[in-house]
Parts: sequence; C-alpha cells; structure tokens
Amino acid sequence: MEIIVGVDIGNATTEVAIGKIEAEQEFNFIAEGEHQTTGLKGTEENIKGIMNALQQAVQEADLKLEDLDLIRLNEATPVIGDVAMETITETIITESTMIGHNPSTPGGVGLGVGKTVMITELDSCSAGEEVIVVIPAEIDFAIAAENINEGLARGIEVNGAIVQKDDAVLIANRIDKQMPIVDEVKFIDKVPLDRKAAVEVASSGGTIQELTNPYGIATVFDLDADETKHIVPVARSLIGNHSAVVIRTPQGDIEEKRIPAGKIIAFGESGKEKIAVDQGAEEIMKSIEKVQPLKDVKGESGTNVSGMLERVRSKMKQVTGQNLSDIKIKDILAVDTFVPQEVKGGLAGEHSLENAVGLAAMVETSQLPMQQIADALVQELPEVEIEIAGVEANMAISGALTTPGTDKPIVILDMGGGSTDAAVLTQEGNIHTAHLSGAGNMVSMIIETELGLEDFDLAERIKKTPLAKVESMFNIRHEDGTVHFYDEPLAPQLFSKVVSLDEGELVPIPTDHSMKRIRQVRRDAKKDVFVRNAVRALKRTIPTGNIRDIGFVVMVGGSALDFEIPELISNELSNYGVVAGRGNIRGMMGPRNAVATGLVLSYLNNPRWN
Amino acid sequence: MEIIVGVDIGNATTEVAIGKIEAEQEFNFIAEGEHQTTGLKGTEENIKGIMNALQQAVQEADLKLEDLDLIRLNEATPVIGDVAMETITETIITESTMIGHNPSTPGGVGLGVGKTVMITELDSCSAGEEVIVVIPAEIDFAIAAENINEGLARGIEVNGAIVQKDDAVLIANRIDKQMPIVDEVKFIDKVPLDRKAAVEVASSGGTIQELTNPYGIATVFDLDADETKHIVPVARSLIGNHSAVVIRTPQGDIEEKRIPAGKIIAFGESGKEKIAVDQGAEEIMKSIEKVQPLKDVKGESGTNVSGMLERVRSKMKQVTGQNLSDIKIKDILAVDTFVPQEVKGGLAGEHSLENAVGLAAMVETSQLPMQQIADALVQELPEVEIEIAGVEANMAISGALTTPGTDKPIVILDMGGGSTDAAVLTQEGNIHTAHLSGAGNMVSMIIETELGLEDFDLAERIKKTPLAKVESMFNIRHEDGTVHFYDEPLAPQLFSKVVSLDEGELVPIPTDHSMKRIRQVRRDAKKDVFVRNAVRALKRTIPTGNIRDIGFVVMVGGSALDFEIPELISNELSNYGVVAGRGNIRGMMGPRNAVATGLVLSYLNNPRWN
Amino acid sequence: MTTQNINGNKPMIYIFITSDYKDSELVAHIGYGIEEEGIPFKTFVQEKNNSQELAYNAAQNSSLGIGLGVTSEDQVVLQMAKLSKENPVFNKTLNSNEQAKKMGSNAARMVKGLPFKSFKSEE
Amino acid sequence: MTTQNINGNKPMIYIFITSDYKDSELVAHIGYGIEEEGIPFKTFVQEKNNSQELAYNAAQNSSLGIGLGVTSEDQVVLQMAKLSKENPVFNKTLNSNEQAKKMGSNAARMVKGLPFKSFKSEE
Ligand SMILES: Nc1ncnc2c1ncn2[C@@H]1O[C@H](COP(=O)(O)OP(=O)(O)O)[C@@H](O)[C@H]1O
Ligand SMILES: Nc1ncnc2c1ncn2[C@@H]1O[C@H](COP(=O)(O)OP(=O)(O)O)[C@@H](O)[C@H]1O
Ligand SMILES: [Mg+2]
Ligand SMILES: [Mg+2]
Repeated sequence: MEIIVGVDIGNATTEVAIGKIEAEQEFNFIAEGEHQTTGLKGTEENIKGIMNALQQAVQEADLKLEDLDLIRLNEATPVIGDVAMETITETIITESTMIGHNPSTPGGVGLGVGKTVMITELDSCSAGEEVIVVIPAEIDFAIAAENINEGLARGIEVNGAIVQKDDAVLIANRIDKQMPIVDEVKFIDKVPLDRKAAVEVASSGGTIQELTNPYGIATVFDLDADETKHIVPVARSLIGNHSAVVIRTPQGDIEEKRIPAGKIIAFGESGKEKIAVDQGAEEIMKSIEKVQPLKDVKGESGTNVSGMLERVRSKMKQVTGQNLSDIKIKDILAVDTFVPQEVKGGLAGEHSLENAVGLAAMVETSQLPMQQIADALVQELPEVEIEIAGVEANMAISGALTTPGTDKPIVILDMGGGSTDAAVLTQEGNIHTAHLSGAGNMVSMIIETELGLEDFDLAERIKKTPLAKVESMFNIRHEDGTVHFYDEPLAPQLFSKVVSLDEGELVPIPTDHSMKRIRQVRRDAKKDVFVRNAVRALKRTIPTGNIRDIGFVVMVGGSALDFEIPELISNELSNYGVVAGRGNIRGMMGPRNAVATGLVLSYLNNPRWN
Repeated sequence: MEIIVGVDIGNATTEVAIGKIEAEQEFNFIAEGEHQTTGLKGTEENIKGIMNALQQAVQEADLKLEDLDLIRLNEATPVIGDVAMETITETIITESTMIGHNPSTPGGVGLGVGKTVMITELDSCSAGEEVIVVIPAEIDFAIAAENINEGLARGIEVNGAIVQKDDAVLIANRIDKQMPIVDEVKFIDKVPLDRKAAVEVASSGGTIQELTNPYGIATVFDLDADETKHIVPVARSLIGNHSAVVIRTPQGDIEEKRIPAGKIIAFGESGKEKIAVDQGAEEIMKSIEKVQPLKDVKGESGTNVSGMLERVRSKMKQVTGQNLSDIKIKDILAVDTFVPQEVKGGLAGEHSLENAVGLAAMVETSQLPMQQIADALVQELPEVEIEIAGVEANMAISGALTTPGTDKPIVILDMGGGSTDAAVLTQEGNIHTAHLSGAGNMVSMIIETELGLEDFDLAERIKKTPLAKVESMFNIRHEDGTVHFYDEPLAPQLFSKVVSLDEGELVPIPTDHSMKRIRQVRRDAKKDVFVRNAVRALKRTIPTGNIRDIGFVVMVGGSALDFEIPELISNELSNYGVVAGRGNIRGMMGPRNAVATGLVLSYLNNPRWN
Repeated sequence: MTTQNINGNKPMIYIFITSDYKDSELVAHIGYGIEEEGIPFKTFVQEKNNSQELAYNAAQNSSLGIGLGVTSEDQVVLQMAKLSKENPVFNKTLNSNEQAKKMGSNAARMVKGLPFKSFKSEE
Repeated sequence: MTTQNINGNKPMIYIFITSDYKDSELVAHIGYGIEEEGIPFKTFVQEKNNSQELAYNAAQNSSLGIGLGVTSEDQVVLQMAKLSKENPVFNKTLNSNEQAKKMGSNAARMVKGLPFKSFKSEE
C-alpha cells in the first residue's frame, strides 16, 4: 500500500485527504479535495460528491484514480438537525388610542391638544374651541393650509394636525401658527373624531418628552390616578419616538399578548416535562435540563415546532429506513429572539419587535448506513480497496491534534450547519462524544428572522461577511469605520444601502436597518447559538463536567471558518483557563479536513504492508 | 395674610413659589422664581441666591418685596454628597512581545513571518533568509522601498515590515512584492531584533484571523502545547484588530494586573466589613449590604477614595460646625466603569480600557442650620414675616402630589446633583425618607472618565444634550439618524466632529470616540447611577421593601429634567406595575418647584388669619 | 452653459426644465417632494434639451451635486454630479403628480442618505 | 479658468501650484500624505496666483470638492468646494516636509471624515 485516501462525508461537505508512504517510516500528505455533499449524508447519492472530491485531489497530486491503493470512509453516525421559529407575542392597539409610527418628516414642533375634527368640518367649530384637525388624502395640502388659516383667523384654536399623506412639512410651511403635525397616517379613517387628542413633535434630533410620561398624558387629559395607571403602556410604547399622537379613548390600550404556540413534551430517563413554547427559551431550556439525559421530544401538532420535530424524524427515516417510532430526538436548543411584526389595530402601519423562540432539534442513530456507500464505491473504483474505518470522533481527534500547539486533554468542537458535535480525549486517553442541535443553520435562521429578510441565502451571506455602507457613488465605509474608494462609480441602486462584502462584490441588503443594527443581530445570533453550545458541549463531554479539567479546545467544521465565531467562543472560555481557537489541520488546512486527515493517520498507526 | 411665599434652598438651586389668597377658600399661585444656590446650602451665603429668586418671582407677579406677607423656608436637613474615581487595573506588555495599536493606514495584506532585521542590516542577510524589516524614522520611505527591492532581487525573502513613521502605504506602493506592513510604531527602538516575528494585515474592512488564534501563533512559531498556553493573552488582546505584530520572545506576555487601591471599612449596626476597592463595585456593594444600615465609612489614607470621604466630612463641618468625628457617612454607591489608559511597555502608544471604580458617598445630619438663614432674611426684609416651616420631605410630597394623575401610596424621587433623596407617603398616611449617594455629579464623572475628557463641564454638557455628527460643511446627522441642513457653512474646525447640541449651538467633543460610543457611555452612566438608585431608594423607603406596594413614583429635581433618565427608570419599574414618570408640579412646572409649592400649600392647610 | 449660482454657496438641489414646463404642476410636485424632506431647491428654465442633459447640467451646478431634468412628455431624470451622463440615478416617465412628488423625495433622500421611496404603491 | 477634468469623473483631490513649485519636495510631500491615506490626487501647474485662489479653484474642480493651493513662501491653503474663498479650512505656512505631509493627510482625512492630524508633535 502506498497511496492512502481518507474520505469524510459531512452533512454539507465531503472532504478528501491523500497520503503517500514514501518509504518505511516516511510518509507525506500529498493532496486534498473538497465538494458539496450530494444527497443526504449516509445515502447512495453521496457517491457523486465523493467522486468529485476524489477527482480534485488526484488532479492536485498528479495521479489517476486507479493509482489509489486504499480508500477509508468515515464510520459516520448520521446526525440530522433542523430549526424552526415560533412567534410568541403580538401587540394590539385597541380603540385606535395612539399613533406611534414615527414618520421621518413630521411638521412643526411642540405639544398641541384639542378635539379631533375632520378638516372639512372646521366650519362648524366656534371661536375659542381647541381643535386638532384631521386631514385625509383627498384634501390637497395647500387647501388644507388655507382652511387652517381661515379657521385660525376666525379665532378657532387649531393646535395640531393629523395627516394621511406625507404632507406635514408642506402644511407647516404654509400656516400662520406653529403647531405639531404628524403625517403618513395610513388609516386616517380610523382616527376617532370628536375626541380630545394630543399631538407632540420633538425638536430636531430629540425625542418627545410629554407623551412618554404618564403624568404628561395625565396633565393633558386631566386624568385621575386610576386612569393614569391605565395609560402607562401607551406612554412606554412611545419612548424614543420623535413624534406621536395620543387620543382620549378611555378603554383604549396597547397590549402585548402572548400567542399560544403549543407545547413540547421532553422525555427523560427520570420522567417527562411539558412546557409551553410561549414561555420563552429560558423556561424551555430549564425544563429540558430537568429531564436530562433526553430520551425524546414530541410537539403538539399544528405548530411550526412540531412540524419541524417530525421533519427531522422523516429525514432520518430516509437515511436509515428505521420506523419513525424508533427515531428519537436527543437534543434541543431554544433561543429567544425577535421578529418585526405589524401592530394590530395600528393607525399607521406601526411595527413592533415581537418575541419569538428559535428551536433547533437533532436526531442521531447508532445505525451505520455506510456499508451501502462502500459497496457503491467498489463498483465505481474496482481496482481500489475500500474500507469503513474508525469511529468518526476518533478520526476527528486524531486529525485535530495535527494542529500545532495542541495536546490532550483536548476537546474538538465540530461546528457544522445542522449540528454541533463534540469529542473529548482525556488525559488518560478516553474518548467521549456528544451531539448537540443548533449550529450554522440556526444562526442564519435567527438573522433572517430578526431582520425580517425572508431570504435564507441573504442571511447566510450576512452571517459570513463584514458589512459596509455605501456613502457616495465612489466610496463605502466598512463596519470598522475605514473608508474604501473606487475608481469607477458604483451602481446607483447601491446608494445609501448597507451592503454585504462578498469577495469584492457589494451585495445590497434590502432592509431599512442600520449597519450597526445588522452587525449587532449578526453577532448576537452567533453568540446565542455557538457560545451557548460550546459551553453545553464541553460540560457534556468532559467527564467531570468541569471545563477547567481540559487544556485545549480546537474548533473545526464550516462554522469554524467564520470570521467572528472562534473569537466569541475563545472570549467566553478565557474565564476557564483553556486554550481555544480555530483548528489548523496539519498546520495548513485551517479548520477543514480533520476527519479525512485522521482517517489516513489512523491507517499509518496500523498499516498492512503488501 | 394674603401673599404667601415658599422658599426651597437646594444644594444647587434655590426655588421660590408665590401664592395669593384671593378670598376665603380661594387661592392662586401667581409666580415662581429660581436662582443658583449661593454658597453651601445651610450657610448665610444662601441669602444672595434667595433674594435673587425672590426678585424674579415678585417681578413676574407685578409686586414689590414689601408686598410679601409671609416667607416660609424649608426645614432643610443638609445632605452633602461627593464622588471619586479609582483606577484598579493596568495592562503591561513585557519583553515587547507584541504591537497592537491598530494604525489607521497599514500597508499590504496577509501574514508575513521572518526574523526581525534593521533595514540598514539587510545587506548582511543571505538569499533564502526569511526576514521582517524594521524601518526607523531616519530612513526615507522611498529609500526603504529601494532597499527592500534590492534585497528581494538578491533572493532575500522579505515577508513584512515594521515602520516607525506613517509610511506603510507609501512603502507598499513602491516595492516589488506584496507583504503586510504595520506602521506608526512610535518606539521602534524597542522592537527586539534578530527574533522571529509575524506581521498580519487583514483585507479591507476585515479583522486579522491568524494572530488572534493561539493555534495560528503556534503554527507560525512552531510552539508546543505549553508555549501555546502562554500565548493566549496575546492572541486575545488582538481580537478585533485590523493589523498586528507578534514577536517570539519566550517570556514575553501581556498581563492585566490589579492596582492596589486601598481599602474601605464599612461600619454597621451589627458589625463592620473591610473591602479592597480593587475588588470592584459589585463586591463593595455586597459588603455594604452585609452591614446595613450603615453607621459610617472610613477609607485607607492616601487614596482618592479616602480623600473624598474626608472631603464630604469637612464640607458638612463647614455647614454645621460639628466635630469631624460626629459626622457620619451614611451611604455609598459604587459603580464599575472604565478609563482609557496607556498600556505599559507598549511599542506604539497602545491604549487599553482599564477597570475603574466610581464611588459616591454622602453625609447627612439632623442639625438644623436654617435658623441663621431665617435671621439673616429678617434683616433683609423687616416687613415680612419669616418662618421655618415643615420637614422637607413632607413639603416635597405635598408639592409632588400636585402632579396630575398621582395619588398615594406614592414615592417622590428627588434626583439632584450630589444625592438622590426619596420620600414615601403610604396608603395609611405615613412618611418615610432616605438619602442616597450617587446622582447627577456621579453620572457626569463617569462620562468624563470613560471618554477620557478631563473636563467636567463638557461631561455635563454631553449628559444633558443629544449628539450629532458634522457630516459636511452644511449638514449634521443627529444621533437618531435624521439630517439637518444649514444655510450658512459650519466652522471648519467642526468638520467630522461629534458635537453636543446646546440650544442650537454645536459644541465639538474633542475626542476620537464615535457618536455611537459616546451615546452608549452617556446612557450607561445614567442607568448605572439613577436606575440603580431608584430601586435602592424604593426598597429603603417602602416599609415592606416591596416595590409592588406603591402605586406611583414621581421624579423631581434637576436630574429629572434629563431627556433620558425618567424613561430609563420607568422602563425598569414597569416590571413592578408602578406608574413612574417625571413630575409636573401644579400641572405646569415640570419636575421643579415641588418643595416651594409644598411650603405654600402646607400653610393653606393651617392658615393664620390676620 | 452658464453657472447660475446666484445664491452663493447655499446647498440646494437644482431642477432644470424647458420653458414648456415653466408653470407645470408636475414640476411643482417635484418641488413639493423635496420641500417635505426639508432640502432647499431651485428651478431654472433652460434652453431646449433632453432631460438627461438638463439633469446632468443641473447636478454639476448644484452645490449638493444633485440635479433633476424635466422635459417633454413628462420625462424626468435624477442625476448626481459624479455619475456619467448616460447613467443617471433615475430616468422615468412620470404618470402622476404623486409620482413627481416621490421623485422629488428621492432626490432629497439622496442628499440625506436615506432609502428611496418606492414607486410601486400608488395612492 | 480651464477645467482640467482629464480623468473623467474619477474622484480626486486637486493640488494647484505655481510653476516655481513644479518639482518641489514640499508639494511632493503633500502628495505623500494624501497617498498614505489612500486617496487619489493630481497636481496642476497654474498661472501665478495667491494660494487662497489656487486652493479655491482646485476645490471647485476637484470631483471630491477638496483642493490645495501652494505658492511662494511655502504658503499652503486647504479648501473645500462649498466654503467661501476667504474662509478656507486651513491656511498655513509650512515649515517642513513633515508638515507638508500632515497637510496632505488632513486633506485626505476631510474626504474620509476622520479627525485631522495635529501639527503640534513634530518628528
Ligand atoms: N466562511 C464561512 N463563514 C461562516 N460560516 C461558514 C463559512 N463557510 C461555511 N460556513 C457554514 O458552515 C456550515 C456548514 O459546515 P460544514 O462543516 O461544511 O457542515 P457539515 O459538517 O455538516 O458538513 C454552514 O452553516 C455554513 O453556513
Ligand atoms: N436639563 C438637564 N438635564 C439633565 N440634568 C440636569 C439638567 N438640569 C440640571 N441637571 C442636573 O441636575 C443636577 C442638579 O439638580 P438640582 O435639583 O438643581 O440639585 P439640588 O436638588 O441639589 O439643588 C445636576 O447634576 C445637573 O447636572
Ligand atoms: Mg412628512
Ligand atoms: Mg499608515
């Protein structure tokens, strides 16, 4: 045997390493290959991806497929992970009691109080009456301004205006008295008429101060103590606004209500726990902890969550052919997140960030479907010896230890797309493994949800690359503040947009979020999933459960390529005195190729000489 | 008696309210006045400020001083608060093992490894040698580039450069090979020569990935596991950098050390606790809690903290004439904060945010020095009856209850400059008070420290007003993202600066901090002091200690004028079902004039008819 | 081409139109859109030209570097000083005063660095 | 005044100098300061004029709106297109090549929106 090949079939990527035995005791790695895994890992469709990766590798090594002597496949235990998102709160405004959409160009400034009157009815008001005029789209702004001036001349105290079109500044510029004007009120017909209302617009760059204060609203509407208690949620919801309207509708309210999102039942060795998803991630994880180790998880049918739980089971059935009832969900990760939703009962299309729960689940099996793949490979390459080699975790550890500076006791964190897999090699030489749900796909799902993207690929892109803002036709400003100038003008549609930098290409992000916000969402999603799971993984694999009892943590897999994730994890682990960082397989491959490398190395420890 | 005046002498402001009895049962407030308190509250110097405030008020009422019938002074119990800052950590680089100052214009890109060689010694290198050239200020960049090219032509592998002047891009543009170049290295003479070094510069807008990874440094320097453990702090300190240099000096290190900052001793009813200031605010507050209620606090002499503790005692002695030994410190507030400091042993003037502790302390006394002020007032206004009226807390409650929408059970939070004072009126009609250290001055001190301002007035300004960034000669962008255009060009020195908006005036903030950072520091300082103290105050005054047992919280005092503080507090208290907001005395005065108003109202409850 | 920088250096968007649009409602509504966004602007009647030329010239002269050109058949071009004449920001035939107002808003939003209004949802 | 916009619309800082500064080290160092900051620039020899005029014209012509003027006695003015001629950003007599380099850096930093380098600490 001279040319030994390791083939690692991952959920997303198939990797290959080729080693050559030059002489007794002399061995060299001579080439690598990589291709997207074709089909579900563990099924015959994988062959295509394997052949592609092999072709790449033999080409790099200047060999032919027939030159290969031995191909070792990983003894992969399939792990299938999936994610789902459930929105658990909604915000409802009753009786159209407030307008809080914060339009970008309100008019005037100050606080105005009066009775709401349709501008067409201004004639029927008498001198001395305090009014707030309501101006629907049918009324031209110039006519509206004229009408207001006529009313003012007649002695009517017009103190503010609520406008349907984006006309506030136009009207403010044409009336004889300064007053606060809130515009872009889409559902103007829902504004209660003949009611006392307060309109407030802050000065340039500031926030309103009266309508965000319960006692300010109490002053304006002469409320007693009980009525003031009732108005608190309205005041709070307006904090940070530049403008707002509050209307005196005594039963009117803004409420955040929980949306029932079904229950999940976690079965453990010692018992079971039922938990409502709308209790939030913290409660869900607490319940899960009570019944560790998990035996299975079921969901209440008809919810996103239960749909996802059944999906992972079906996918596994596809791979192993097992009965659905024999497929068990062994890990759950719940993360609290936000999703922008339209407020119900809003007068102007107000949006609010509602609570949501992201849930990742994972199934694994002890079945070994690799034999059919090995058989198929034999068909493709009759001249090459094919064998299924050691346990995946052992191969991963062996490969990871080729990272300079590592030694046992060591934990390998394999951070993929659907699951986070961990393996520990203790000082005594024992190996323990754990599979956890929640990985790259969950990070992208959270980014997609929190930014309201409805585009998973875009979320993946935002996850993987730093941001920039297009400041002018010729320059962008990176998220770190540095400026980059272009020789040629950028496309006009990029102007003012936040962009994702993809290998020199600027991909516009079609939302109104600031660069700062998108960056925050990106980093928080990575922390919530991977820093959490790094700690969970270490606690589960290390026999003592004490992170201080290992020396080294090596991160491998696709998500270890991320430009931020390894640092976020090493930051967290610094408190425990561990060395943590992105792997560098064979001092050159970065976090990739650990298992393939391990497969080759493990042969060398036990060679069969021809 | 017809014209009744209430005079409230505060630590910072003296306020006046004038009421007129029109007929039996008919009464009106007719004027207000306000002036900066002259001298320490409770001393005869206060007269000047009182007379000024009275003048304002009588003018507004169209009266003369002689028309006043009765002046009621608050029975003020002096409360004196002060603040101090103590830095408790420092960062030290030993053996010049790294350069992490992150200059704004490094050159080239990538990772370069080699032995450090002075550029003037490049001649003595042989072909095939891997070097990093060191270029001091004496070498013109064009010459340096020539020398590097000559070396490259001779076959020397020049892989990177470390440059003293801001010349990296100039050199990179003139050499024949792309390599990473880090410049602006102030102390170039401290760069160890003849050592293996790694230079890394990230691509545009990105962060370095190799030198922030312990295994990356291990790969570059071929470190074993122990040496890799040792290098972890260096790697961590470089996270987020755009460029960096790491030099192989085996004992070299970056360490964060605690700076001994003395101890404070807290004396309580039940015992005493000694706590080292460098343990941080959380530990200090825990120790204080153990010995509640506090009887006194002493500091170890020679520290900033002890100096401040003695200062408050001396100030009180000035007011009351008591012996220093009879003056007790009754409350402490410690806040964890940061101060930018230069790293010791740095090669390029690196800065780091060191931990610091902000400490506020407060003394109060039961002495009543108001009589001398009353006597002096009698001299000034012989025709007016002067009396010292009720307890300050009672007056504050009475005045605060004129805020629309309030009712008992109610807590008044008086948020001043030196202390936060609270008074509760229970459902049963009982009044309890508490004085806490930590208020407006502490907020400004924290802002000043964290931004490295060394200018308390500027910190006060940053505290009180929203920010904007000067984007061009004609427009600014507010912190809320809105844009404001000017007709006339702005002064050139404002260009690119973050400014504080002071009544239309743009005051430049002379630091390099981003607007986002300054805003964060401002808001965090307000939260750390006032949200903290609001909760402490409520728990101390409410007899049950349970915040849910009161219905209303009214915020008064100068710091209640703040555009953010009342919202931050009401946000926190929303969890407890309380109505909280800025006071609106008599439905028109905002959070001012509570005590003065209460003084007048309390006479009406007990009038003496002539 | 004359430099009509009468107002000194005060930053303004310039709208160049041909004489047939002198009192048009369409041009007035472009102005309303800019006014609502709070940016100053000025309209100038120019010799007959296509809107691309007009917009380009307006952008070069505008101290904000933003210009609009309006000519026959309600064709409006929004241009920025540094772009080439053939590749303006917008080139649109306007169907209504509302669309004209949105075009004005977008011209102002370029100055303010805000996202454009979409032409899709019409009143 | 001729428009020497030979490079089309590529954004650049313009440096206008009088012929006596044609090969001067001072002007070269202004350029080095701009080059280090990564902004393109071009130098043009102009007819005799004071540096305030030169800088003003350079700024009007520069597509970035940033111009420098250098003339006799090492007097250098840094100007922005929208400021009045009498009130430029900087008007300084340079004492050294290092100061010239800083002036160039500051011109570039105006473009990048970064704080200026101080002239206080000299090498
Ligand atoms: N450059 C990158 N930065 C961040 N994440 C990445 C990068 N490349 C791949 N990923 C993520 O890695 C995950 C796939 O990891 P991989 O190890 O290939 O999966 P598996 O182990 O299941 O084959 C996906 O979530 C993908 O988004
Ligand atoms: N507009 C404002 N915004 C924020 N803080 C303010 C404002 N005006 C005054 N302050 C703060 O109020 C404090 C003084 O409060 P005040 O009630 O006058 O003090 P005292 O009760 O001691 O007389 C100072 O810390 C000052 O910075
Ligand atoms: Mg508007
Ligand atoms: Mg540089």
